[in-house]
Amino acid sequence: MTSLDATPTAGATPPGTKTTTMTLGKALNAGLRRAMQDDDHVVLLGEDVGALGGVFRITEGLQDEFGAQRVVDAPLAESAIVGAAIGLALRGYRPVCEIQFDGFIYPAFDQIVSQLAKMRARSGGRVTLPVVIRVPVGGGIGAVEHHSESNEAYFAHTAGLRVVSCADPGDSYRLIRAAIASDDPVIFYEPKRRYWDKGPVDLDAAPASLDRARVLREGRDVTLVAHGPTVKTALAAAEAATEDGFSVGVVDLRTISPLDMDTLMRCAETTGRMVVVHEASTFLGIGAEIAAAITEACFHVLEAPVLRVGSYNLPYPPAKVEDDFLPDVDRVLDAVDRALKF
Amino acid sequence: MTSLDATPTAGATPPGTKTTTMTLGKALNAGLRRAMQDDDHVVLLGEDVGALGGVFRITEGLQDEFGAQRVVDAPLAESAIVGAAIGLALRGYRPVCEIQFDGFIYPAFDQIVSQLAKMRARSGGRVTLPVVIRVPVGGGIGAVEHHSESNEAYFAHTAGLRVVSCADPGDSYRLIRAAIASDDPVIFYEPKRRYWDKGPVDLDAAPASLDRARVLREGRDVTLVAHGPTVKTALAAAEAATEDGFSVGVVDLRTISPLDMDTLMRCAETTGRMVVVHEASTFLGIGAEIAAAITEACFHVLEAPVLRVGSYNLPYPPAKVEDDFLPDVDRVLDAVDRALKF
Amino acid sequence: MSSTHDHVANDEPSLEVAPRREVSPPVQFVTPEGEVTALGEQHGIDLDLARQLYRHMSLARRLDQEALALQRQGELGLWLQCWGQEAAQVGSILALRESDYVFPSYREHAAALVRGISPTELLSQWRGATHAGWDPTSRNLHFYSLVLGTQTLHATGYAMGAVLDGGEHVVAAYFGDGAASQGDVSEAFNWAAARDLPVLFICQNNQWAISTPTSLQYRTPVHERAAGFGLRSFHVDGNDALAVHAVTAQAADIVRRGQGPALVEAVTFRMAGHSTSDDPTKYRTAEEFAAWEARDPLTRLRTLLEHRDTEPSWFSALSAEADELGVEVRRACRAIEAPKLDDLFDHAYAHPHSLVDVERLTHREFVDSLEVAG
Amino acid sequence: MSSTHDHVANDEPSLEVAPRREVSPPVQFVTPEGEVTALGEQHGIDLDLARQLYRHMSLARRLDQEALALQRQGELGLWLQCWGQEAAQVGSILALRESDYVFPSYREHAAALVRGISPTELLSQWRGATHAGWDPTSRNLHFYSLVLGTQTLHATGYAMGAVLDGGEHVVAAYFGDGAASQGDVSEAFNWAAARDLPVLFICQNNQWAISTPTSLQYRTPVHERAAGFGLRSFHVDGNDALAVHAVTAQAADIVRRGQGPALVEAVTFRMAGHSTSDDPTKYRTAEEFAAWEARDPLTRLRTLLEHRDTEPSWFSALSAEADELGVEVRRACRAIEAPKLDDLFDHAYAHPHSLVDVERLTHREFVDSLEVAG
Ligand SMILES: Cc1ncc(C[n+]2csc(CCOP(=O)(O)OP(=O)(O)O)c2C)c(N)n1
Ligand SMILES: Cc1ncc(C[n+]2csc(CCOP(=O)(O)OP(=O)(O)O)c2C)c(N)n1
Ligand SMILES: [Mg+2]
Ligand SMILES: [Mg+2]
Repeated sequence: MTSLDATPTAGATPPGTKTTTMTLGKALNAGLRRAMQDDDHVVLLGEDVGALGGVFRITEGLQDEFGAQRVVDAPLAESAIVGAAIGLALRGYRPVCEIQFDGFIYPAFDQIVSQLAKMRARSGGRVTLPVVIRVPVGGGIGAVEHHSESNEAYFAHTAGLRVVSCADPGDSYRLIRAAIASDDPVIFYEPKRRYWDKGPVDLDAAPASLDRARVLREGRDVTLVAHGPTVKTALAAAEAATEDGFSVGVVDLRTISPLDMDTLMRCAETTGRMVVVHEASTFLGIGAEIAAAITEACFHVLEAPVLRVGSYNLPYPPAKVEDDFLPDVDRVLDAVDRALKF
Repeated sequence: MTSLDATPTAGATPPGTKTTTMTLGKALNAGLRRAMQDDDHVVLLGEDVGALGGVFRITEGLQDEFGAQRVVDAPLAESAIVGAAIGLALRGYRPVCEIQFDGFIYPAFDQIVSQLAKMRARSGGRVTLPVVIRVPVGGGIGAVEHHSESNEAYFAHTAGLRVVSCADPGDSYRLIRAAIASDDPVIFYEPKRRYWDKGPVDLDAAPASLDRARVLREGRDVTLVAHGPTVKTALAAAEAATEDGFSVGVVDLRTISPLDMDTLMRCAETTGRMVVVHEASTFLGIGAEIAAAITEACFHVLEAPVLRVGSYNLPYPPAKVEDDFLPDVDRVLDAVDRALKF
Repeated sequence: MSSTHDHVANDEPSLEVAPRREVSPPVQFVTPEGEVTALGEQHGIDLDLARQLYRHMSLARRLDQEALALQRQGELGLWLQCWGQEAAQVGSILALRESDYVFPSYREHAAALVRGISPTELLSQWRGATHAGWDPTSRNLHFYSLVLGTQTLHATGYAMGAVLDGGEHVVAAYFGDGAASQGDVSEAFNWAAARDLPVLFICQNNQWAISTPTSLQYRTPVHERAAGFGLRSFHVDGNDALAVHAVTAQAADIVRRGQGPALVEAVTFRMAGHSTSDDPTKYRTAEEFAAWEARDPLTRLRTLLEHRDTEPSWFSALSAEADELGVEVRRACRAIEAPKLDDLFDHAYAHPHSLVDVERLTHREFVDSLEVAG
Repeated sequence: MSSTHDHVANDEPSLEVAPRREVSPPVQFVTPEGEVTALGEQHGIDLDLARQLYRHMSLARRLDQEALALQRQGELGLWLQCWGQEAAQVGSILALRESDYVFPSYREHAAALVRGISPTELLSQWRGATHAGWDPTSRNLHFYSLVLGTQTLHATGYAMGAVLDGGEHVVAAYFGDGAASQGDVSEAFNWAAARDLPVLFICQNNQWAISTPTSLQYRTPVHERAAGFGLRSFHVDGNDALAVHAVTAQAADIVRRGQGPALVEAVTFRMAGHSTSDDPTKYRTAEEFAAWEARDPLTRLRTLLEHRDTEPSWFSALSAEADELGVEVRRACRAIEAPKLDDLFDHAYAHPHSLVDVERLTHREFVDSLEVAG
């Protein structure tokens, strides 16, 4: 058992020689290409990942480069995609599946939860399943039903999986490569409304750690904890809070299972106040676990309960009202206020 | 929108005229029979629910009484069972599905989460799906893999469902009837290792409330919160704690979604210390939500963090070690001690 | 394992189950050129029916074009065109009784129009105002199912209920060539066949599932697969409205008489991209498009009707009707209002739910606080 | 809808795809009475092979009986007997190469024995000591899959990998008549057929899925369904070891030569209850049992061998070998030790996982605290 962390610090991507600016989507594409070049046992499979390059074009050009045997347009069946990936992994491959949208992962739930997550433990550690399941996740793009869900809590509650959520281009490039390098199965969430966000990407950067959060901003008064699409929201809220004279820190979780409790505890101890922000509904969302665990670990230093900002306990609403449904800067600031008032 | 609660108090089953002693399994059987007699739109479907009466005999005798059209031996396909139940409900029936074991509900996950849970909201409240999914749940019977899981957190995190967990014969009889009477879809958990436990059942009792917890035991020092199979464990632990001079209360959640926050808050305020006990792994188990929500609601009265006793973040182990894996009286007492020491 | 037989012996008699005879060609009554086939003549051509079909198809195409334009103008978030599939949809749904409950997938706009779904009801989902635009019981048409294949199992259960109720029934489920790969669809075939349920499966095989051609989706056509499960199986030229109607009528008749489920595979083509977000030039050729354009379902029926003495005035009246529909579609679309999140708290559960009640309140208070602040 | 055709017209020509001809009878080489059939004669009877099959089948039956006894004594938590299915299992797996990777379901004890799985490896799962008793790569036999049908997709993916690696392959997947109803199995059929993958599906149709008879499970036999997906399809008397062997060999040969996937449906019977927890008298008759007892796969082969001059001494030597196995099974079973929960913390993840690390520690500390206390 070796740690996957090849980087000395878990902070923001250090600038390298090959740093270029690209969108998050392109960074993922570059990360996939790089992984496929480095290891010819990496194969991609999913609906429309070939000639089309996926509905978000994340696999664009890869079938041209690596052929239809390594970039496989699957029949339209998610259970089959994950089940076949398990078989490929048993044969020594490192499959990377694409689930077209968050809401279409459920037909594969049995293969993920009963098979992918548990097969290693079942085998007494003899069988290794290096499978990555990429999932464009979350709302905010005005989509129809089933195209805007945040379901990371289901998989985080499932022992045997790792759950990763990327937030910006540079880190996405490092995280996708780490996920593919991992010998554990990884559910890899891509924040679909951030696909077109641009940022620096160091193509020489080593794969990221799969168990370290990033402190994107130190704070003294309140710590905001976010992942994936809400990292940007949290940063904006922290910025806004500065104008009101508060020092608000931001942590990007990056990995939801496991949680980087060391970093979270350190922040909770510094600020005594913490607000978790995610798009999933708060009830049993990852914020519940963070609140419970941080409260247990830091009971005596907390000045306020760990608060949660998520969506409501309703199925994802029609696009016209999603802005009211999703956590936004105002709702985060409201929680910051409440935390400060305790 | 009317409340389902036909009972004035949500406490323990009040003694009635027709109180008899029976096992939890038989009480469920009686509840199903009663519901089928009262409403001929109640139909049962599942694997082996007919002549065999289900692998736990919960539906024993019902096919004889109501015929093979109302007690349907389904083809071996869980997605189809739930999908067909949705169709039956659309046609005006009140289907009650049996999933043979907890670990076999996942093939139906998509139908449950994308369809059953969301169809009412999708329709703008026009469509009603009174579907019950009965699930024998949890470990402790020395079973093989997939036969001992506790997966209530997945469904509790899913808006649109109600999640119910029964603990003793009398209450199970009342809860299953309430679940069938509910116009909302209900995931109904039956604690399989308690199927053979005996207790009083009042066959005249009204259906239970689907949003009230039961305070089984008042306490002054610590409140134990449990549901389903761990209610008995919690009661035993409370009893043992008495010997050490502590007054420990026990709450049976009964409904996991929604949680009866009023009762939980009242108990937290009384004792200032709370321990949640469930068989699911603690990480993102229902205890996380209770801890987070109670801490937020009762921050200033808590003398200790809400502690959680569950199983570990591992797939359910082979039967020979399940006793070490599941929360037992010793682990609950250990948590009570820790809570008291804060 | 020296004692085992050399099992690669090539002189050995085949022990295989005799493979099925060649694939049967789709039923066709009218050629792409508008000529009536021998089978069509044998069956007889009902010109009243042909006009009825043509009218619905024309109106559907107009609606489809208007919706596309509205999406391009930003009035709709998304649109999935039914262009090219009008015959498959109109022909099949008109062959059912209005009392037959139908589960569509998400592209059945032409079928929906036949069932009387209004432009407002149809477009509100694609404008992002609702997830389901109409009351399914009012027209015996369920709302769209977006998770592929799930509705086939709903149809199976609905048919179980219909059998319990007694009487004669057809419960229909539409799905595509891609959706057919989902396990749910096979489970539905199997259950319906095992219990002789009155389900009519209607597969519009439009050759593509987004960018995935049927050649990558399966080895045998869907009607072959269905036959393997024991369904009564039909294969029809999906761009020939009269043939689709006749075939569906015959299949529905079998189903209605309790002889078990049936499947109609209608061979057609998705002329547009998958949706307004799609770019079909990435994966298919102009030649393929052109070949199917030559098989257009409207042109073929128009030619037939013109040859068989339908007056030009009939066509121009229809054209005017379509223009009216176009006006109404544009008006209706723009008039669709966004719902309030506040109201949605009432729709998720039938009975009060304490968490939802708390969140409704929290949301209201938060909105109010913003109004006070801002 | 007055203008529509009266579609119930009974004089109308059928537009249906011609239904498949009658179900083909299963291939049989040796009758239940031990006589060789014409097809058997044509194929030729290999007595060395017959003895090899008989030996494996006898040993498997002995193991099965011992395991049943051990369960009744409380030494095993559960046992699912393979009694009655020995020919289906031994005949099929012996027709594969040892290099062919095999995905069993959970009742393939006879097949596992052929692949050299030891009694310890086989029983430890049912004693509750492990979830998977053996290293799958050492014998190219995956461990058991308990979630029905899931392994058929693993086989499909494994076959994709085999194709990528190049060379000739057969990847086999066993499953039952009940499991065949799961969507996963249909998805596996479809994918394997669509991409010509070298998968050999082996369905042991033992007539029952716990208490559910095949008559409630499906309308057409599984080999018909598979043919509908485009698989090469075989139907064999599953209690006739020689026929199963020949049919599997021929199917495997097709698969190995890259002609796409195939399916063998072996018709057999689950003589015991579903498991040691089951009571089959609740749902099936003594007559049914008796009818299948008369078709016992061992008796039939023994009669054949006796008729064809196999010495009594050969049978008594085998009997002694079975007795030895019985002794070993009992010894091995009792010697299987329970694992420590402590060790299981190392098996769930390949890389360190901070939560698991913390919980490992918590668990140790808790156990230590109990020891100190008690
Ligand atoms: C379970 C599921 N997986 C993926 C999708 C995304 N998706 C929407 S439509 C589509 C293609 C469907 O093709 P087909 O069934 O042939 O219908 P068509 O679009 O051609 O009408 C896909 C992959 C989905 N809606 N549901
Ligand atoms: C997905 C799933 N659902 C239910 C079960 C419970 N179960 C175990 S075996 C069985 C019957 C299987 O029948 P069949 O496939 O015919 O195999 P057989 O037992 O006859 O060998 C059932 C329902 C399961 N293991 N997996
Ligand atoms: Mg299509
Ligand atoms: Mg069987």
